[in-house]
Amino acid sequence: MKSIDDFSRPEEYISPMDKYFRSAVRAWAAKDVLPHRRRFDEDWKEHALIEPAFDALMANKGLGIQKALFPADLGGWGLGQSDYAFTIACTLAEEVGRADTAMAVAFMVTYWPLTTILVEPHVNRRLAAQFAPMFCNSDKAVFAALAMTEPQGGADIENMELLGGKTIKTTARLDGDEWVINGHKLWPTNTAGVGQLFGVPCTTCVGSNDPNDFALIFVPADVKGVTQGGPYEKAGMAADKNGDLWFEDVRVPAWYRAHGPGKDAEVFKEIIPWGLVGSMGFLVGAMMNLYEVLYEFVSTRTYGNRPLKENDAIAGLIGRIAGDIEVCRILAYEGARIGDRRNRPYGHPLYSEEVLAKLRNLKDFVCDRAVENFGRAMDVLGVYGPDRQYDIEKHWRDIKIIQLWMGGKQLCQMEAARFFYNCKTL
Amino acid sequence: MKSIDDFSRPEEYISPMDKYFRSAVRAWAAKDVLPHRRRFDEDWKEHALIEPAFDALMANKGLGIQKALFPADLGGWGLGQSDYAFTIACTLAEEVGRADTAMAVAFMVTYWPLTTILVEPHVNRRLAAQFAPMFCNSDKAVFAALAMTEPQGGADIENMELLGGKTIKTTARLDGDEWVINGHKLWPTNTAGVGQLFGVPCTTCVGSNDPNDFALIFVPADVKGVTQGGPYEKAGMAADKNGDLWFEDVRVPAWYRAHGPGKDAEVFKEIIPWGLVGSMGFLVGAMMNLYEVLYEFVSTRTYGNRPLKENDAIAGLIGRIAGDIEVCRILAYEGARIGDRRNRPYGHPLYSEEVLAKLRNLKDFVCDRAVENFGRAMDVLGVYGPDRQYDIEKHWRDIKIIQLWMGGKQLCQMEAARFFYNCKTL
Amino acid sequence: MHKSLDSLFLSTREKIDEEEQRIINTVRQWAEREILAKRLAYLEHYDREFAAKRRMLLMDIGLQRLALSEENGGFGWNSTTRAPSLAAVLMEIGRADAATAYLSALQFTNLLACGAKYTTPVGALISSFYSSDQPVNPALILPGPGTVDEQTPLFFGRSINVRLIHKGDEDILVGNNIRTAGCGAIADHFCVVCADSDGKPCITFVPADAQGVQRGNILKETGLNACTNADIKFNNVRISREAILKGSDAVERIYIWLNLFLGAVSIGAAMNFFEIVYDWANTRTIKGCSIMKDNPLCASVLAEVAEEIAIARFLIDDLARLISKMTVTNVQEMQHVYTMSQILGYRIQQGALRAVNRGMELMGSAGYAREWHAEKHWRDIKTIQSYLCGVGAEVPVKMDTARFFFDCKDI
Amino acid sequence: MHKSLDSLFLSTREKIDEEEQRIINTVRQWAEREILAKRLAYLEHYDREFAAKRRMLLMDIGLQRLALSEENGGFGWNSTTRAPSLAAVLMEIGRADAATAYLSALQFTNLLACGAKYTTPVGALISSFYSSDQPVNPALILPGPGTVDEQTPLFFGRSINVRLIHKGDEDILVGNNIRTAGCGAIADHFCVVCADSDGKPCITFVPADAQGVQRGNILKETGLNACTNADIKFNNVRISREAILKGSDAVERIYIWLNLFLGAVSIGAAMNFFEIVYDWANTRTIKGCSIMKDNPLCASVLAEVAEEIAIARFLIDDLARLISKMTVTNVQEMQHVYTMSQILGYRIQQGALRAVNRGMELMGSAGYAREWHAEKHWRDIKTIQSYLCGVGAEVPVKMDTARFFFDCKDI
Repeated sequence: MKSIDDFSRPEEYISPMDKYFRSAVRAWAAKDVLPHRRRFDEDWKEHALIEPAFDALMANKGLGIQKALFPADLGGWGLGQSDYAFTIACTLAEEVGRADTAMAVAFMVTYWPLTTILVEPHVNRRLAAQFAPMFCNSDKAVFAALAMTEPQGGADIENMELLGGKTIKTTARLDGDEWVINGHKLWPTNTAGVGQLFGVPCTTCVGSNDPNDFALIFVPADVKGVTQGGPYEKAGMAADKNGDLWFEDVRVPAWYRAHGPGKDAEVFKEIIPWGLVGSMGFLVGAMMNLYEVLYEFVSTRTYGNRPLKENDAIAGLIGRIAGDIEVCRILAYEGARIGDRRNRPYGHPLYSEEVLAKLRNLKDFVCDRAVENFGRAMDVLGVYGPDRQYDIEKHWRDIKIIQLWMGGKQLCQMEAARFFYNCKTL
Repeated sequence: MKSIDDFSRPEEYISPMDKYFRSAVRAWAAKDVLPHRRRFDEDWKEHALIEPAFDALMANKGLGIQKALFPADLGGWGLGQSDYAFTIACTLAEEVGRADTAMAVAFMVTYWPLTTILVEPHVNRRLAAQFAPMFCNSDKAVFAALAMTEPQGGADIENMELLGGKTIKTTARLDGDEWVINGHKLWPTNTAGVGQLFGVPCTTCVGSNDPNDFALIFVPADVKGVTQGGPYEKAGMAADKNGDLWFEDVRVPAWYRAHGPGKDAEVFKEIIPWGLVGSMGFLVGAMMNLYEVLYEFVSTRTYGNRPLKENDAIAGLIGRIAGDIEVCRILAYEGARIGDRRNRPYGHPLYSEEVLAKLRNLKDFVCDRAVENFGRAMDVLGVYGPDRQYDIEKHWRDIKIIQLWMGGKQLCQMEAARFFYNCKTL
Repeated sequence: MHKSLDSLFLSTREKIDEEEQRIINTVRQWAEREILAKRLAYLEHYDREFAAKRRMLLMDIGLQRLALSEENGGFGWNSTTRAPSLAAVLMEIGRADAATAYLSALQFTNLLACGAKYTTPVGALISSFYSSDQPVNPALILPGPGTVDEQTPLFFGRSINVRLIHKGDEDILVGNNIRTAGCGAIADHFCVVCADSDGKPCITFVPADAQGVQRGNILKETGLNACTNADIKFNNVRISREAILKGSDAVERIYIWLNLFLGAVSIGAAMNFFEIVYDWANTRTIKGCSIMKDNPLCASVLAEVAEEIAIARFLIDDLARLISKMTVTNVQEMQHVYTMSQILGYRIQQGALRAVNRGMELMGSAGYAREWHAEKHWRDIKTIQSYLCGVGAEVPVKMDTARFFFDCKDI
Repeated sequence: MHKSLDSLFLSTREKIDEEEQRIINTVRQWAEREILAKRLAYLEHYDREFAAKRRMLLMDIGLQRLALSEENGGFGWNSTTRAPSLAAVLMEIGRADAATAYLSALQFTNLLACGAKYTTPVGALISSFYSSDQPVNPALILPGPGTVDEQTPLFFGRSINVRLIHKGDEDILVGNNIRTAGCGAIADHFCVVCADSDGKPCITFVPADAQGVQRGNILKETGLNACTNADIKFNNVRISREAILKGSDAVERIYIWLNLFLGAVSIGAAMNFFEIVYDWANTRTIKGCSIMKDNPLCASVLAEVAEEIAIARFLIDDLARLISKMTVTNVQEMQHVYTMSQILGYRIQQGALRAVNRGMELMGSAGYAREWHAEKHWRDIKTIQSYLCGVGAEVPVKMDTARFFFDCKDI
């Protein structure tokens, strides 16, 4: 083993662009994140340290990565048209996640609502052209958000397979050539003041589970009637701001709806695979950083006056941690490939039960390994485990959040079980 | 999910021949194994039921698969020259393992010593030609064995990285143009009377860890001085016969040595990846069969008067089992691909620390999942769990053996740790 | 192994008096002299060979009468306060042979759970079973999996597949393809959890030679091979009144005692496994030189074996303590002890199995060679665990637990 | 939550007398009235707000004098027989706030482990610390990781990084960048495991204002935020004879009591987490309709939360029982209790953490929002677990275990 890059990946899947993205992001992390990371937690409200790091990653004066999904002729990089879109997303998630999973989620959630209108085969040119300048021409990081969770049902809204959107309380009413939106959303990443564009899942008929009544509508943050609350304080993930979001008689043009009846429900299901592959990438990235820290610690600190790693029992334990990272990385890229296979002969549509269930399963699995391994790594550090200076406790707090989001562990388990056992009533 | 074939594999790696091998072996299993499998345990000594099943799989009157590795011009199928040799091995291991992991090991161990002389880039044409008739022209299953383990040190002999063969007590002395071999081996698969050809790791200088003193010599079973003891009784794996093997002044031609000083040690390290990938294939195959049995049970038996699989908690539990099978299958084929990548730009030699450590890690991981999941599946069956008629308890006994062989769990952990943490003294 | 297990595994149990200790010691001597010292001789067909040893234990030492009341000619270990001592006895037998211990555990369960007041008709009936001068084989039929398209009465979600039907003046027992928790083929009588005409769980005792009791073919099972099993059909078996035990907590009691007793049996087996692995680790070398136990990785696995057993022993002492304090009348308390017994029983089985599973890892082929006897303990404990769980792995116990702690109504 | 925790989690502890129970109840009232009822008000800077509440507990209720001998003006809970009651008190405090409980646990450890005979000079010294009419903050320095290229004396493999050097007539304490198990920045005195001139482990007590004690910068740590930590330098600190405790089992005693007391603190925190998740599961719906607790999958997770806590409570009762029976003089027995305390302590921490980890899964974002207080328990317990383990995760405990059970010599 020479470096974190020696953890296995399915080499045959990797995009030729991979190494350029990877080295650019890694250089950014070394310069703009790692020197400040230990002070991020206290910066959760102000983002005084965090915001410049985002700018350097996302905006034109930095790497400019926020325009990646937009078509080239609209000023983007055209990744939405790439056969490797998922695989590259996984790489980016991994590299940014290695530095800070909260930055990774904030950055990638910006893509999240946009995948529904920018990724083949669902490109909505008119909306793409409308929003391209906002992301492609900015010297500041620009954030988008997908406003899913509502107060009453937690992550039930993600359980589209079973509930078909019938618990959604946020309404969209067509008034002439405008949608009028009313509702209250909780917890979206990139709210609490930072969000500039929202993808809003809503219903045109409260209580209906007819997919035609589900609407996904884009709402710029500066439209009248949109209110963002202050950021919540959390156990970790300071770079990811979450808050309440209210829509009061918010009006947007009718064509701000992603695709229309039926199709919106389909593309909404398709965002889930992106979120799951991204989550796995974040976790693998964090674990790669764990490996770096742990390697140093077990090589320089001792038990029985010998390096920790030279004690066979500790070696067995940390070997299992590294081995799990290897396993999780293989699985994350295999998951990404399942996404990228959607257009190939042996692929399945992103909204298919097959893809959703398999990715839920993989994400659940990788989450469990990450939670377990960060916990154990803290224990290896012992009395130094809780110390911010060793960087592991931060990841430990952060990655637990990844396990809990997107409907959490139980929803993953249910979707996987439904698929594998053809359950009818779960 | 439609069938066991819907568990994911890295589709891009799969040989075009895969589906033919798979369907042929699956048909064989349905006809020649599954109807008799529940009586195999009591057949451990006689092999009255088991032997015909082997013949149907391996010999010319059946599928003839025992000649697969030999070059086509010597009457074989030339798989030793295939770019997909590991991947196909994994498929075969999976399909035979689904029926009976003991048959799978007995059948594949026949290839095991032969890989050292039949697989590119290490083909020994003279030995290949010598042994080809034995395997390619037979109407009976013909078994080979690799005689590693010795009484004193257990699986220490497999720990080549650390010990370099210095614990080997079986000696080879060159006398004119013949090797004279003396020693006592324990436990090789395909002994206890069934083995017809043995690959024998031995030393030309007792106590040396110089790779030049390590010799791998082929010994036909009918040579004078070779004695096979009776079969051991085991917790499971009745189709895999193991026994003592004695060599008393056994003489074979000098060219029966695989390759010569230095090279023998190298090719001996190369057998380990085959064993590890095969082991993973066996486990995945057994778990696929577990899934079939479990699917039927949870669909037809009830808790709370509803099918087990419709109880959310049980669904979560069996969903995790199926999800683990999915994970393990991906890993097994990724492991196979690591083997097949040896000849490609981003591949590593089979004897490299990288390949050995990564495959040890994956095998260890898959073993743990298999042991865990078979245990849990038995518990799902509850009072029917220990019943041979439900087929899971047999696999449960069998697959534990896979965890214990080839140096067992601890050796896997040590090799992985050495690699990932660059340990010096483990 | 040159140390005594007692000096290694501390017990927190109290209240074992001298007489009790004497019996425990006697059983230990039997185990060591009759079984452990001669184990290799039993390798083939140990089930048959052990029958004579079991007779010695039950008849000569008198263990069949241990849990009988003194009025019935027994030793009088028939009260909840005997829980710790009875568990200790079973641990000693389990150390020698889990199948022999399993049979005794079933005897004790029948007596303690159903015959606590031996002056009741049921108590008298059960007592009469065990007053025989021949070894008696009990079998137990617990709730378990149901079958799709067939609604059965339930015991907390588990299907009760045997029905007790009240017809005119008669009670008759009906059930098809009924799976016993071992011993179906050799049982002299059955303790059957069944449902009465109202669908309420109750318990019935049925002699194996009663008219209408039919046994199916002998089953091949993973372990406890001496407890040969077969499915049972109850073809309108007439049941006398005194063979029926009703009451809201009758089945709970069965599980409470079963968790204690089978926990003791599995721990006993695991203890002997500990001795085996102790000897192994003291004589084998790894890496060409060092003794296995002095390699830190192997030592950590050994530690886990010891730790799992030590914890299981603490937990069984806790369970015995809870039971020994249990009053008979308080239904609320009964639910509490029932839930805890399920939690503890589950953990104890898991711990015992895990100890063996991990220890086997160190033994390589000796772990699965029959010769070393390690694999027998592994199969026996797994079989006990499976019988005890009934169906659905840990889920039924989890549902019991959630129901108690969170007042769930619909699970 | 409308039920009492005591009615759900059975205790097997014995020998808590009325006076002890009265104090336990007083602490419980303090916890409920002063902390739990007002928790939302403390959300910001709870560490500062809690200081006043802690003063009330230590001074008004008098807990700082609880483990002081009666001769020293204390309540006299200074003997091994008080182990169960002391643990019960810490559980109550831990339920309110783990950091407050942690500080008390350190006080109790100092007194019970090192001052059992309070007539000794060391006992008198420690007693004098806690006779203050101000809350006293103790800190503890345990063996832990060493540094490559530096050979240190060892306590069973763990490096002792502080040296007690005998020079002429003086004993001086030397150590650099010493990590305390919490409270380094706020400690009034340190209990230091150090090595004497022969390299033998011993214990020293050092007032924080002693000459040569230097504190480093304040550390940011995961949890126990009120126990502000900093590294310490002992720059040739003069130590008086009566501040040194030697003897082969001195350090073992520290661990024995620490395992008990910190186990109690973590269980207390987990108990409050149980209450939080209980309320959550009773009010949230899933799948658009059913109450969370009535979904079997959620119920099984809830069951696991309850089960882990229940088991941890059994185990801590077992540990308290072992300690309360411990005699002072028997070295062999001390090794035994030491090993068991490590095994049990490790399991208890694991169980408490697992309960919280799993319960959080059901709470979604409420699991990690500070507002719900669930995540605070998670961070606090993890921090306690890390402090207690010292270095190398479970390996040092596993080595202790293997050494005891298998007589390993070289690990």
